[in-house]
Amino acid sequence: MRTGLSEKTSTGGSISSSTATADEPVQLLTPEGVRIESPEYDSWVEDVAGDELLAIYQDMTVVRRFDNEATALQRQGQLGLWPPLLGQEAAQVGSARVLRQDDFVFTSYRENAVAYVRGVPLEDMTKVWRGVANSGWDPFTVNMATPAVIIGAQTLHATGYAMGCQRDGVDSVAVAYFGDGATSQGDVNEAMIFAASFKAPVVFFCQNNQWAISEPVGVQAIRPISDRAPGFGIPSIRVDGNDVLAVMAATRVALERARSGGGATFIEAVTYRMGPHTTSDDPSRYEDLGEHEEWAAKDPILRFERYLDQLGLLTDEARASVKAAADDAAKRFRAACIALPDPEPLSVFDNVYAEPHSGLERQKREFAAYLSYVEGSDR
Amino acid sequence: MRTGLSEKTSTGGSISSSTATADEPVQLLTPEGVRIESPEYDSWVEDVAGDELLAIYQDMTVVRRFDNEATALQRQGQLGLWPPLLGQEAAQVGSARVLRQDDFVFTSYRENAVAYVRGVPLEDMTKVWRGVANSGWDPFTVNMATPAVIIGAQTLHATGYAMGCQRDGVDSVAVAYFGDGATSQGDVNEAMIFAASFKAPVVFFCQNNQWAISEPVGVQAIRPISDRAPGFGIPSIRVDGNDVLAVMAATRVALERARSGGGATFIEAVTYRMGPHTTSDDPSRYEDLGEHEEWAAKDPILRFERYLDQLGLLTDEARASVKAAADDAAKRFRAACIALPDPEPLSVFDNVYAEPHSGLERQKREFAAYLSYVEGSDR
Amino acid sequence: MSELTLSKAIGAGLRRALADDDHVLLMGEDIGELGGVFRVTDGLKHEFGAERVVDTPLAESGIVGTAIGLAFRGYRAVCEIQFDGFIYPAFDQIVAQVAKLHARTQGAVRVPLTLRVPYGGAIGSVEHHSESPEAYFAHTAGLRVVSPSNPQDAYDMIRQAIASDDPVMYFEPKRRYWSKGEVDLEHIPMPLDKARVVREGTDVTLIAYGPLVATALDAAAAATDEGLSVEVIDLRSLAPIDFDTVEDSVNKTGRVVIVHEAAQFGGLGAEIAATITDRCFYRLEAPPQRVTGFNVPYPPAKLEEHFVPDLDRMLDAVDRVMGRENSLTGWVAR
Amino acid sequence: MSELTLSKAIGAGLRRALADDDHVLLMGEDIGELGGVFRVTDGLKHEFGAERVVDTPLAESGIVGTAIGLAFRGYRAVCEIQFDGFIYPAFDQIVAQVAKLHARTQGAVRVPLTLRVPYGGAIGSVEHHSESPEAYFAHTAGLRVVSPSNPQDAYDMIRQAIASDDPVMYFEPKRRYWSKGEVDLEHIPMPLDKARVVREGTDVTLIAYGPLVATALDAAAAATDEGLSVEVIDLRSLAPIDFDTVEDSVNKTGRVVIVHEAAQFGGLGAEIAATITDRCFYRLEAPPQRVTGFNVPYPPAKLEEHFVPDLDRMLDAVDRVMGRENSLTGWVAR
Ligand SMILES: Cc1ncc(C[n+]2csc(CCOP(=O)(O)OP(=O)(O)O)c2C)c(N)n1
Ligand SMILES: Cc1ncc(C[n+]2csc(CCOP(=O)(O)OP(=O)(O)O)c2C)c(N)n1
Ligand SMILES: [Mg+2]
Ligand SMILES: [Mg+2]
Repeated sequence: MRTGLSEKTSTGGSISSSTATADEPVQLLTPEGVRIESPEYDSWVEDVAGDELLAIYQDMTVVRRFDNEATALQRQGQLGLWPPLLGQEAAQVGSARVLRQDDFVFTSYRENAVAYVRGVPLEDMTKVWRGVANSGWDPFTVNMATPAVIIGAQTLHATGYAMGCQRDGVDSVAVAYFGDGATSQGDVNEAMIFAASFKAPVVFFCQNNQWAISEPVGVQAIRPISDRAPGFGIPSIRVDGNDVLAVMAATRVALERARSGGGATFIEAVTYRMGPHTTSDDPSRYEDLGEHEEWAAKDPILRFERYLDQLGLLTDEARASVKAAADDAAKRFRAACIALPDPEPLSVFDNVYAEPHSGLERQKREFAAYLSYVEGSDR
Repeated sequence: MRTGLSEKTSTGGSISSSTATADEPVQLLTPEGVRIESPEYDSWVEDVAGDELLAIYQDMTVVRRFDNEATALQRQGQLGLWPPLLGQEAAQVGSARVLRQDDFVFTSYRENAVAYVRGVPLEDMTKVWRGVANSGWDPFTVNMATPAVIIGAQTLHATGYAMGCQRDGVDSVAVAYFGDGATSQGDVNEAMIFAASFKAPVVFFCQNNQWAISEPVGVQAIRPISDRAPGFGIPSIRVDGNDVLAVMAATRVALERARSGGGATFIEAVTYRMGPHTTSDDPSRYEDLGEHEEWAAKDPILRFERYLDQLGLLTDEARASVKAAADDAAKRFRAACIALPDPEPLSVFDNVYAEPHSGLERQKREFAAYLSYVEGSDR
Repeated sequence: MSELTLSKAIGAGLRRALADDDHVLLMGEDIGELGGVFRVTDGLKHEFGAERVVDTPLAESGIVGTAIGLAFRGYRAVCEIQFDGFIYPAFDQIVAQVAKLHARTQGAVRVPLTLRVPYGGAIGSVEHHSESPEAYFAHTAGLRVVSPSNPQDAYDMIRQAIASDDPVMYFEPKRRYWSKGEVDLEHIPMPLDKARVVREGTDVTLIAYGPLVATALDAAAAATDEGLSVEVIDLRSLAPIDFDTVEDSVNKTGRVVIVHEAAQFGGLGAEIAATITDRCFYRLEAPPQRVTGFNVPYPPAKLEEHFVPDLDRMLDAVDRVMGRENSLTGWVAR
Repeated sequence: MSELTLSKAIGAGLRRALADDDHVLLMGEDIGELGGVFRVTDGLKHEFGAERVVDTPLAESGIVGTAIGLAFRGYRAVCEIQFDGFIYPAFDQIVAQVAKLHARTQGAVRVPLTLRVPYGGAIGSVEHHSESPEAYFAHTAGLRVVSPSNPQDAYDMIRQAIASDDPVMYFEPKRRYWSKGEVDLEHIPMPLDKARVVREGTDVTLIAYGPLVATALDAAAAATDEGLSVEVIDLRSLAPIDFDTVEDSVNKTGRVVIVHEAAQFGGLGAEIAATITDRCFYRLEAPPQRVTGFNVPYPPAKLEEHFVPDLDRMLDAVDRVMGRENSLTGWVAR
């Protein structure tokens, strides 16, 4: 059929002469661990070397070890459920490590590597899944909100927080983590609209792990997810989410823009969910094994190991100490998780309101009376 | 600051070599009524000539006359409220006239010219505003749903209807009309996502009349609204909404794509709300008079008149008959509107459910008893 | 003291809150230049600037969601929902986030949001502009729900709502926006969660809130012609409800009529009747009667006079609890 | 007759509806290849194709909104909301559109939608996965709300819900998905809006629905040890409620206990207690008692045993209405 030339399948105003190739994710490390030059992004990670590289490697290794341990604890009945982040270590560790302590992070439930980098004790991440609390930590101790289970809701919270930073005249940045599935929620789109209109210093970090439970990303988007933000007036970057260096570079570009008054940036980190959606999921019902294998070859840690090897950084001692750190973290985590105390029955009434609430106090009194009654009675 | 070349402020994959200029709305008629050549769009309106042109002129004239009459009726207390469409006649008449009877339209409250073209009796459009009914007509008699007052909600209905057309194997198209403000609602974005994923035959027709009540479009969007759809995988056209020929051409491009299995198209008709948001609004509180005057010079009917003049079509008889038609329509409308019967008290219980409802029947009985009681009693 | 309309009293309370605490900000559609469709925020943008009186994009979920983020940053956002019927797009953020964040984080996060919702009918408007959705929020643990009925309370309660560290749904009886009253801008208000006996009586307790308090007072006045002494309670707080005040009254009268505009089925009247029955069972002389909107969508303007409880329907219910001739016993020609 | 779990019975009902009417289609997240997170739609995509068992983008408002458009085109969409706590993003489309379209258009438009909502707690899950939001919808005029408690009703009621020309919220007691029962796939079911007396008794009427019917039956059985005869009513329909059946029972027993998982304040128990008090006032021996979830957000799994009404709390309420020793009178050491 005839279509008008002035019809748009692009949002125009491109700063790139080669938008056609822009769908190729930014990559600094090949799956083989070969560092490729990037005139545009190299400068953003030129300081990342030596011990820093080993620290990144250790973070990713510890997190994977912890993640597997949590899965094991679930199998053993110590956790009700667990959402593994297997395969997404680079996207999460890379982006989280370049944040400042005074930045504030709003995530979904799978961002446990982000929480680790922010300093959340590992066992705290499992409180929710063990059923001892509705969320695991005090957001203000680590400047990271506890996970939003309602898909997409946190993107608006991040945008609002960023609006607060603007009003306070600080250059702190709010970062919203969410998945590919989340991009279909109205809230995520409204967040981009508010962020654009108010030029809010927020980074939208989308981990496109190719799946929303059993639905492939194609159900949510027929074009790269990174294509959406520009139409709202928010520049976007599509980055190889299994390339920790590229993720760090892209995140720094976004943070720098936000701090310097340039507003929001949308990052699509292209990665893969190597595990099940949660421990109660069964990917064999919907996942293509070939695809799984392809992505296994792009493993973010393996890739980084190869890179460190080539740099000669991965000495036996280095390997050993990283392994020791991971084993130790997992061991301490397991013990601490199992030791998490159960909440007191009457705590069910706590913190529903910040101020006294007549209706609730009466209900609490009656339940307290009931508890002592059933203890006392011989029914 | 440094930015990466592969960073995207465009969604790429443009079919246009000159996306930078694509923000210029498609125009076939200058404000002076001069027809300008357009290799891309001329063919879409080559059949529009002679009587057809006069019919378009008459539609726009009748609608404006009716719209003014409705405003007058509101001032006279015959209507509780009225949302004038003054200035948007070309966008509405042009797009509606190229639809097929078997297409289905979902609109907001201001699309009364669309309703007129669909064949809705003028007085029916005022039932809601006169308070005699919660909506004015049977959608299936004209294949147009009654207006959605909840901003944006109807865009999802249109998308769902289009999904139904796909299943029925027909080439009917669903058309969603909405405003610039509506584009901020999650629903409108979800509608684009569903339409893209299911390649639904729907046309998103956005009338950007520059205002959402008192908020300029800049509060909703910092880039042309037509820039958004491509990121979702939906081609868009930005058209001069005060140029009835351009609107017809653009709408035909979209309809043709939908009918031939090409899926959705997003049209941004750039126009201006020349009247108040509603009769209870006071634009003097927020509107810039200079801007208003600029747009007055771009009036859609004036422009078309000039064009017809140049074609020598606007003979005195033609003018006279159009004026007569408008006066007659207005006269009959006024009489019919004032004659709209008030609903019966007990009808408040009608059609809440399609099937008998025990709870409601009891309440209805009691209220009936109450009504006869108060009639009978001397309280 | 100065005489103000209810809407101006809210505006005065907002101005005071903005002046007293620079972490208070207003968000909503058309609240800036326009001053809101009801002019409640008239002039506030010019006085406090666009950073504190924020015209937002047209998205209620976005308004509430970003207000939550601002709360994380220590701000107290007052969100205006333009009309009752437009609050539903924000329902998820309100019910799943605003209401639960404090409990979810074991008290670490406070969400001192205030949501202003013009509500109720009898203003001759179209669909979605006359609803009474308060029961949805009163049933939602974690929220406080209040509704003033007069200018003084409107002024006091909006300030208390904003000052509260809990999220407060502040329902504005839009039909009473233009009713005037003396407002003391300096006095110490009564607690936000306490009800007020606005007229003393001994025969029947008539419980109302928001827009129907005025109607209830008229009904009580009219009842005196029939030799009836009706006590009228203005609940003010809908969640929690001050049942101690209600209980005292019912223990005195033994008869109860509850009125609200929302549909009866599952409305607040049910909770009030059920709790009164539980607490005053042996004192009740008749079953509590509810005079409410019908279980139907809000009707077109020409029918709303029948839908919205009026003086006559309230008196008919009073007759029912008094065991007098009423619409259900039928009318006996004199 | 064949023995099925409650979830399989729903699946059988869906299969039957898809087979009988080609305008029926299913929409939801993960209902296709995966068969839903609870496998209720297991196999249906392969049997009926992706056009009729539709995996949708992750947006509840989008699911319900497009389902409405499909209704305009004559389709009967059955939307699965993955968990109770995820229905709120669709609240606007449900309350402002689904519920009101038929009345808005004076009957011209029918919205024969069915919304399947797995609800309720006691499954050891995390926040947002154990809620009971039924009262929100029961209070919304234009919707029908039902909840089955056993496989046979699950099968019959899902078919009736889909066949109904009214929108029906079909709340699935997810905690009972795995409970088995004989299901007759061919019999003529009782009307969708009728309640059922599932156990006859003379001393107390115990009213339950959905997930707590089984618990109520256990409580009734246990009560016999104390020489009490408890009648148990399974409401099945929550809007409308079959108060005639309830009234008959209460006129017999004079005592009522109502149980549900949702928070007590403004919950359905309030409507039930209020209406019973109105209709059976002179027959009531004690105020109706409600045993419900507390007025708090659903607690973490380790606390849910206290939150979700159990047999002991039900029996304690039975003791209260019987005037026996109970938790409020306190325990007297023997
Ligand atoms: C509003 C809402 N709807 C549905 C769900 C159920 N749900 C939980 S996770 C999930 C998929 C999310 O996919 P994605 O956003 O890609 O994140 P990922 O799990 O891949 O990290 C769904 C549908 C939910 N939590 N919230
Ligand atoms: C969900 C919702 N929020 C708010 C409103 C109140 N409202 C009615 S019209 C309007 C502005 C709409 O602007 P736009 O979409 O541009 O349409 P226009 O009036 O310009 O035709 C607003 C905010 C509404 N009707 N629905
Ligand atoms: Mg994903
Ligand atoms: Mg507009």
